[in-house]
Amino acid sequence: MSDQSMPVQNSAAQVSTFAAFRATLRRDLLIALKRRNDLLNPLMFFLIVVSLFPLGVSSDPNELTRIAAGTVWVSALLASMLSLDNLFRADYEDGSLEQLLLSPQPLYFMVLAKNISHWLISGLPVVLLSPLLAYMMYLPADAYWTLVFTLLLGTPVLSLFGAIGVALTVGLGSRGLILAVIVLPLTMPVLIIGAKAVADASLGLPLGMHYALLGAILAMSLSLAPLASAAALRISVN
Amino acid sequence: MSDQSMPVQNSAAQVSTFAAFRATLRRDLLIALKRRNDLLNPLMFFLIVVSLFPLGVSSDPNELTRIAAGTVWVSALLASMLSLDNLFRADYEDGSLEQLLLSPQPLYFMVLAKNISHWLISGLPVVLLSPLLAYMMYLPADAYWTLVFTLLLGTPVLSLFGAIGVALTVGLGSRGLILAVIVLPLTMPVLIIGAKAVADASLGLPLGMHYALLGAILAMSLSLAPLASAAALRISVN
Amino acid sequence: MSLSAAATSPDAQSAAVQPLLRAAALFCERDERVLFSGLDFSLFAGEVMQVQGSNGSGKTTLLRILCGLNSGYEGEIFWLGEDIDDNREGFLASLLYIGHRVGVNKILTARENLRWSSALHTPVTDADIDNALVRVGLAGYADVTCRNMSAGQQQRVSLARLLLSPAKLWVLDEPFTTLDVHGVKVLETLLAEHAGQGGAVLVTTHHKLDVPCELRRLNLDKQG
Amino acid sequence: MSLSAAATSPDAQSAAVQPLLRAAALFCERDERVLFSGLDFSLFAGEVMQVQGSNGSGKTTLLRILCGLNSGYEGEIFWLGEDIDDNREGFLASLLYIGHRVGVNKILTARENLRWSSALHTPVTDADIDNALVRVGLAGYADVTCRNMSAGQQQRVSLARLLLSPAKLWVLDEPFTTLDVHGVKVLETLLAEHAGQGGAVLVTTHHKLDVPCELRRLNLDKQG
Amino acid sequence: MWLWFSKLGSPKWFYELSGKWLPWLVAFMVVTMTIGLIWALLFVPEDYQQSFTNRIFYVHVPVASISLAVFPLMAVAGAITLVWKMKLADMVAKCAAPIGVWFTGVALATGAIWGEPMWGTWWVWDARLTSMLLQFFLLIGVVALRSAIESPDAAARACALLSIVGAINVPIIKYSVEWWNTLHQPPTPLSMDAESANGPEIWVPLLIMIAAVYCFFVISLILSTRNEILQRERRSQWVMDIVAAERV
Ligand code: HEM
Ligand SMILES: Nc1ncnc2c1ncn2[C@@H]1O[C@H](COP(=O)(O)OP(=O)(O)OP(=O)(O)O)[C@@H](O)[C@H]1O
Ligand SMILES: Nc1ncnc2c1ncn2[C@@H]1O[C@H](COP(=O)(O)OP(=O)(O)OP(=O)(O)O)[C@@H](O)[C@H]1O
Ligand SMILES: [Mg+2]
Ligand SMILES: [Mg+2]
Repeated sequence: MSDQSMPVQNSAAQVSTFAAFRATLRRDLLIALKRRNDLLNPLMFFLIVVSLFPLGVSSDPNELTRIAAGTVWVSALLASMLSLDNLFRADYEDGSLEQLLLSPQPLYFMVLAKNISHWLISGLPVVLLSPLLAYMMYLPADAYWTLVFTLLLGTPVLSLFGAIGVALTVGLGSRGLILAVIVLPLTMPVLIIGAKAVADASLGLPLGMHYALLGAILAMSLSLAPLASAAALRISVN
Repeated sequence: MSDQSMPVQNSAAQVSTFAAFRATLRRDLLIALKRRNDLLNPLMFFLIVVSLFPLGVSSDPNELTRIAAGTVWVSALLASMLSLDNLFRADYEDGSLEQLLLSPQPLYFMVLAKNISHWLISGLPVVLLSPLLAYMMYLPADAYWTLVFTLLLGTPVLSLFGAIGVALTVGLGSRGLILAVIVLPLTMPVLIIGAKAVADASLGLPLGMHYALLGAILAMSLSLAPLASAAALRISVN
Repeated sequence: MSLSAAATSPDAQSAAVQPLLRAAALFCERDERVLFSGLDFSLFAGEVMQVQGSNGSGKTTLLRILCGLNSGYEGEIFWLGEDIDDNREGFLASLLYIGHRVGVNKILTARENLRWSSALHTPVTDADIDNALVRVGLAGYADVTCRNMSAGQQQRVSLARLLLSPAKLWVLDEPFTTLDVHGVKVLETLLAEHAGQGGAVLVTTHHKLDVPCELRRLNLDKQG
Repeated sequence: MSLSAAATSPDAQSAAVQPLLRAAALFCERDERVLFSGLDFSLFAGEVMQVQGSNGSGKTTLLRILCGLNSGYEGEIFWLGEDIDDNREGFLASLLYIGHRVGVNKILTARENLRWSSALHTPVTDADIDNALVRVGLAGYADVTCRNMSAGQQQRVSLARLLLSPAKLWVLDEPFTTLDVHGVKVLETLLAEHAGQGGAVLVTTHHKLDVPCELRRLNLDKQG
Repeated sequence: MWLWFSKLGSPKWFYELSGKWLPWLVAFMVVTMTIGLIWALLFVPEDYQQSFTNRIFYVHVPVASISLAVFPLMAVAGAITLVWKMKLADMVAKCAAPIGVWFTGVALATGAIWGEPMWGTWWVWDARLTSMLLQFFLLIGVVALRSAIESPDAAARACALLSIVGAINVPIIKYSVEWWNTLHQPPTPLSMDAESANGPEIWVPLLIMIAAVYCFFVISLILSTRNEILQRERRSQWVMDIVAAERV
């Protein structure tokens, strides 16, 4: 089953694999562009969730400084999670997913293309907005870059892992939540490392270890997660 | 358009309105029961999101005590929010919503039935579980009952307001997030009052005012929000 | 107005008989394309009216307008001589609509689906539901989850509603899709029976309707 | 086995000609109901085969099994004599499947949809797409969002894929639904053309197929 | 080798073999459980600080150590399901998941009960506790996924996949949580120190209890797998024979 998900050998097919990869990437970005909400919403959600904390917890700057790294990371995670539902669901419902599965191209690359476009739409904007929120949460200025870099390394992992969960549940009636139950535990390590790195940065501690870990997790999930998603999609469409 | 949403006059119709109300309530509960996940998932999501904070922010009991009220409330809000998607979407997609709109019964009661079942599935379990999480977050014991009561008053408001957002966006392609953007701001006041009440309770301050406010908001949204949802549904189905 | 001529009006109905449904000077445009304008027609008790037209001619739009699901139109619609906006509840109580999306929840069983959709109009007993399912060829499927049914079987579940409803006016949008030959027969018989009992049917379909009763045609292609 | 007899095997094909697609001893059960067992058939180049059967007889299931979308079966399927699991990529490169859910994204325009679905198989130019859309009767609709099309128009968008694909084997599940009379004609012509060019078609439909070429029938009702 | 493997995969073979083993396993469990409990409850010297509650140690540690074994077990079974499509492996995986939920739940509960006298609180966000909690969530996720997918075949493969992904992740979670918390909090009382400080009169009964609880786990897994086999194979001849024989 899963062996066609592996990269192909002959070069003729490879050229066309790239074309298919690009077409899929472009299509998904186009869909997002057309529903501008998709572009705006992860951002807005991120903003709103972060701002729930000053409202719900405390507006004391010292307090906020202490919880800043954690809340920004938690909110980024939740924002990624919420936008995951768009990843395969619509394609499943209108039958495009079957077309994708019946493409002679290796599914690995197709899933990767969808993952990348999902990250560009939901992850990247969050990363770019994070310094503003960090400022609003009184994060020490030293930690800004660390926040951005860890999010840059971490949010793709959230998309990649999330895709497995979506792929497993795409055929089911109930949405969203079963996903959260599966995906949140999987993404916990990234959250821990990321938030820890930011916290350490505010204290001026060395960060090499954190980056190395995040990088390793990213590399691993880039190569393995789309395979798992591809296998999961084949199961779900059954 | 919206005048049929008002309660009807003649008693014959009223009997049957109640029957339709009960049938709708029972149907929605049945659907949730059949997908057991719907019952379990808001709970699990609530649990997991709350436990993200010790992981992301800090595991220090003193720190956690300070943010306990806020995080439990924010998580309850997010858990309600995530399960909202189930409220009208499936009915829209399979055409049941049109059937609901074409029922001679006042739409107000039908929407109310759906709201109540949504709350029973997603809100009530969260309320019941909240003391456990409060314990895990080291909330002072004095505040437990306040937490439960404020959630009991507040979570129905989240369902009721949320329903408006879902009803407005049910015909749109993109899910989840636009909802969050519309609904979260609406529910902000509830969050602020609820979290404040719990925080005050831990300090031993009087709470009458908070309860009165929450009760007023609940009463208002019970009578008005379903009307707004009903009107929004008519627009969306168009 | 060209329409009332086009529809082969049966002479049996004198002008004195009141039509169940009457549309006057309906006009609708979508995406800057006029679908129909000045559309007049009447539907009398005992009639089956087939709305015809090529793809995109506006059949679905017309049916949804008549049911009040679509408000992007101009003109007037009367039910028993009354504007439908004036007595919406009365109109809805006499209406049964099945659209492209048939309103069958996939998680529920056939019985549970029918129990709910009937409760919105009239209460029915379980025996009624069983009988209706047998009529539409789903004997033994009452307690099967609809997700596990084939496309045609799901369609049949929705058609069982026709048997459970006391509504006078049936509005059916392509109810024959995915039905097999035998299913088509059953549905055609149902339509004729309903008309025979003084009901009226407004139906769209691209196949050649073969009902053993009065059949009128409304062709939207001549419009626009 | 009863099946190979039921399908009116054309004498033109001698045993020496290799079938494009061959199924051997297929067995499938769902929900404890055996849909078919010991199903054998061969599909040769130049043939259109209509899979028949009443609602729920297993047509959709069979087509999905043949395409590899459904793995809940026993038996073997060969493409050009090779087991399809052994050379899946080769098989998929020659396959075009359009199911109940046609694979048309509602947010994209017709052109954008076709551009993507073609890119999964072969690159096509915009002119190709325009021509295809004209053939299926959607001239001028290339840049209309599919959400704003009628049911039949959306179906036509998916059928335009037939014209853009070099695939030898077409597997179509009820492609005639919601098509108007003219659309049905166009599609029937397309099927015949494809068969004439050495392709093969496996199609389910409940309407009486009237293709100007070889037509074989596979009836699932006799099974089980 | 292959023959042996396919024989092992046959539900019928497993059913018969496990039927022979079961009485022995049950007998062994009863004996060890009785000895272990009596020894632990009556003869282990009272600890200076823990009083009577330290007896829960003899339930907590065996149960907790089994909970850690559940995920690897499910992952291996899942891999076999995916690669060799062996039905028996899936049945074992399916039955192991809810049992795993129970064991993890009991480990959490006994730990919490023990934590109260020891640490003065039922719960701390300690590394081991937290990773255990996350594993608990993941297990519930697997069970939920199984119940959500109707087709048994698809459910089998989906759960197999999730178990494998989860099994890769459980050590990562454990590692990251440990590394996260040791910088915040002093090392927790969860160590072997307490044990080595005490003599064999503490750990011999513990070993006996571990054996007994392992046995209990295996027995419940076998019983529920046998049940599952009968369910799934209910229309095969040998199951009908068994049912007929039991009716008589
Ligand atoms: C909810 C709370 C707790 C959880 C989830 C938990 C979980 C665990 C786990 C997973 C193990 C590993 C078993 C193995 O490696 O085989 C373990 C062992 C152990 N636990 Fe707990 N535990 C909890 C509370 C406690 C408390 C309060 C104490 C006593 C102070 C305690 C004392 C021990 C000891 C002494 C061991 C054996 C030492 C070892 O194998 O490393 N635990 N527990
Ligand atoms: N997802 C499913 N799970 C279990 N059983 C199913 C599922 N889908 C269909 N079935 C059953 O399999 C049988 C065949 O269904 P299938 O969709 O193949 O029929 P079909 O011949 O295509 O019918 P139709 O003409 O209505 O499209 C049906 O009896 C149905 O009850
Ligand atoms: N949601 C929409 N928004 C804008 N225009 C629409 C929308 N839906 C349909 N249209 C346009 O309205 C016209 C009529 O559509 P309608 O669905 O009523 O056609 P139809 O006669 O039912 O066709 P079919 O036989 O294909 O079902 C079409 O030309 C279509 O382009
Ligand atoms: Mg239509
Ligand atoms: Mg079918």
